[in-house]
Amino acid sequence: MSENQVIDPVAAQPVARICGEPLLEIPQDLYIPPDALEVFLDTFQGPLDLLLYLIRKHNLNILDIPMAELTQQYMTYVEMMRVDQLELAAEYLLMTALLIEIKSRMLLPVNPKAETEDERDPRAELVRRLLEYEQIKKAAERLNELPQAERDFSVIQILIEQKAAALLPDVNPDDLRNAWSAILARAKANRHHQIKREALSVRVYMSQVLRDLRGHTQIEFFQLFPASATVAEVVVIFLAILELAKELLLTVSQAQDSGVIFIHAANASQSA
Amino acid sequence: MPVNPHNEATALSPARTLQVLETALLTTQEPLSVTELRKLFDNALSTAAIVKHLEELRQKWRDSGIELVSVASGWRFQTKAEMQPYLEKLSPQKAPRYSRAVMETLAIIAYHQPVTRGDIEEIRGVSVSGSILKTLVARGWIDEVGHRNVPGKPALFATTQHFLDDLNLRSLQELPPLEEMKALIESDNKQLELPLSEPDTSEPPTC
Amino acid sequence: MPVNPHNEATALSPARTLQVLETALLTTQEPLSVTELRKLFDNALSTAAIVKHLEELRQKWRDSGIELVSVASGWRFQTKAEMQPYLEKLSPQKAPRYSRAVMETLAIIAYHQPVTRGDIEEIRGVSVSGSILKTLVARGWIDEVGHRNVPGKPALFATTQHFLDDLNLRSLQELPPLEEMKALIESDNKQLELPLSEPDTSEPPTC
Repeated sequence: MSENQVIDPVAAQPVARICGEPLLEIPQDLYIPPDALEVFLDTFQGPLDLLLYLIRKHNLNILDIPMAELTQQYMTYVEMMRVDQLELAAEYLLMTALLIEIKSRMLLPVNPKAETEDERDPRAELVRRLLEYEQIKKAAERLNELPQAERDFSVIQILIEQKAAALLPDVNPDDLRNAWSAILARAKANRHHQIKREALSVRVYMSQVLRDLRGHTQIEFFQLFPASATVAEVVVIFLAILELAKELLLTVSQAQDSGVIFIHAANASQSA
Repeated sequence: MPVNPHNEATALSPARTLQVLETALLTTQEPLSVTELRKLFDNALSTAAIVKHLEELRQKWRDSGIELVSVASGWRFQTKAEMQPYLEKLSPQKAPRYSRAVMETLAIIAYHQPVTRGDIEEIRGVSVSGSILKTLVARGWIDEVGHRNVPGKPALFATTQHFLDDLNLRSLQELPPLEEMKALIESDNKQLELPLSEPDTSEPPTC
Repeated sequence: MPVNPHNEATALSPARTLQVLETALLTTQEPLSVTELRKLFDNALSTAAIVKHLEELRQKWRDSGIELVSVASGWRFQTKAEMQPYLEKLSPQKAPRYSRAVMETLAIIAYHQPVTRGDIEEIRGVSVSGSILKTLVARGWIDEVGHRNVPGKPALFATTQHFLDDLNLRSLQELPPLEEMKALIESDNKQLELPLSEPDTSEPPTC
């Protein structure tokens, strides 16, 4: 059996699931076939994760890895990764180097004067790191299973009447009236200030009509009148349309007598 | 008859329905419209049924410090005013206040919309800094509703639904009447005008 | 017995006390500590009395869609997990689900804090992108608590109180304990004998 066969993803049964992701092939060694590279990079967090997977799932003996061949293969895809995953490529490369170093040191007789564990068995440090990583990986999974605000539950926060959330300034309708009165008082004291004489209701509906028009180049005249509108409202909406037309904020058109009347946003075509 | 598995929501007991509605309303500060609330049950409940449940909820909460109210864009829970003295003990710092410039700008937009920045400047008699409008836009109280078709195509500003919600108003008609304004819709008043005259009622204008 | 006029709060009926507590807890997003809750009553109620009332409140809400819980920074109301499917119908945007990279980084910070970015990279065996840390800082789950006194003075990261709150934990001690891992190599070397025993044996493995 070829070591680096690429199994057809459609026909293949996943051999394992990693974080729910099906893994379609068993890597016999650390070589990752080019086609599967992206899947691999997504599936594994890095060389430690991959190595851990190989050891745990396939009882791979880190000492049995054919180092020379592996290095050759690694170099091939490191070349490919270099374009946008240079850092990650470097980390896999580093891992390869480390494995080679371990292997070469294992071949040497143990130094009887070695004092630290690391000197006696070059695998010790790598094993320590793998276990530490595995422990964190498990912890991360369990952490992710804890109920999480927003994802699994929501915090209750209802509105405090009279006080805007997050200490935003508070305004009540009377403040508005006072502000308006202040403007008027000042305008009167200063000079004959030009203040347009408009009925509020017409102004209100002018905004409403503009909002209705927003996003449309044109709208049918009757659509501007809600079915629930009272007679007075209909009159005011009509006045609002006339006023908007006068201010050139919209245009009114009718293709034929008694035909459909269209209202066009005046600036629909030019405005950004 | 088998229950349609895709319409499981119809199988909810009234108690469970109430529970879901209550929870949804307690988690959102923004008011929820009946249309939105219907989504909770995959639209399996009619508008009338939702409203009936909302009334029931309102009753349920009547004797608490919280009330269910209906505002312009829907329903929401809020604290009763009588709770305010207690709640203020929790956060002693007072909410900041908007500057007079911001308040006047807001008043002009509210009562005179839609207006351009030029209009506001004309009325206030001073220039309006961009930050004032930004403050109000950021608060979600005003937005651009179009552009006036004059050279420069200045943006037209109007108040939003959110503004009404925050001020607990159902519509702009509920703004404090500038005296005669009140008569606008229901009366056959002739050409109405904004109170250019000083409010001739009791209170003097405050500055 | 005369009521102390300066301690008006003591005159509150138990029902009213409960009402005030409930309102305060429903209105604040941040959990409220018992110390803060006592302020509602001008400290006229003892810690024990507040806790007793909180238990009563918890009971009151037991059968609803929300629950009163005690987390790191105090007490708060939150929705029960069973309500989540309904609530998700209202807001189509899903809550963030974090990648393995983010969760592993978080786990390292949670279990080994305070740690530098270098420490995290050492354990994960890959470089940690700035965006991962930014994601966690933005969520308010981690923050910088200082700098290690080595060249470059790298920032030290730790988890926040908010992290515990968001995970419904009262303290870091409530985090799931770190597990011991099975040995990685069939050792012919005594020193390397990491726990080779199967996890189902009664003896706890030691390192």
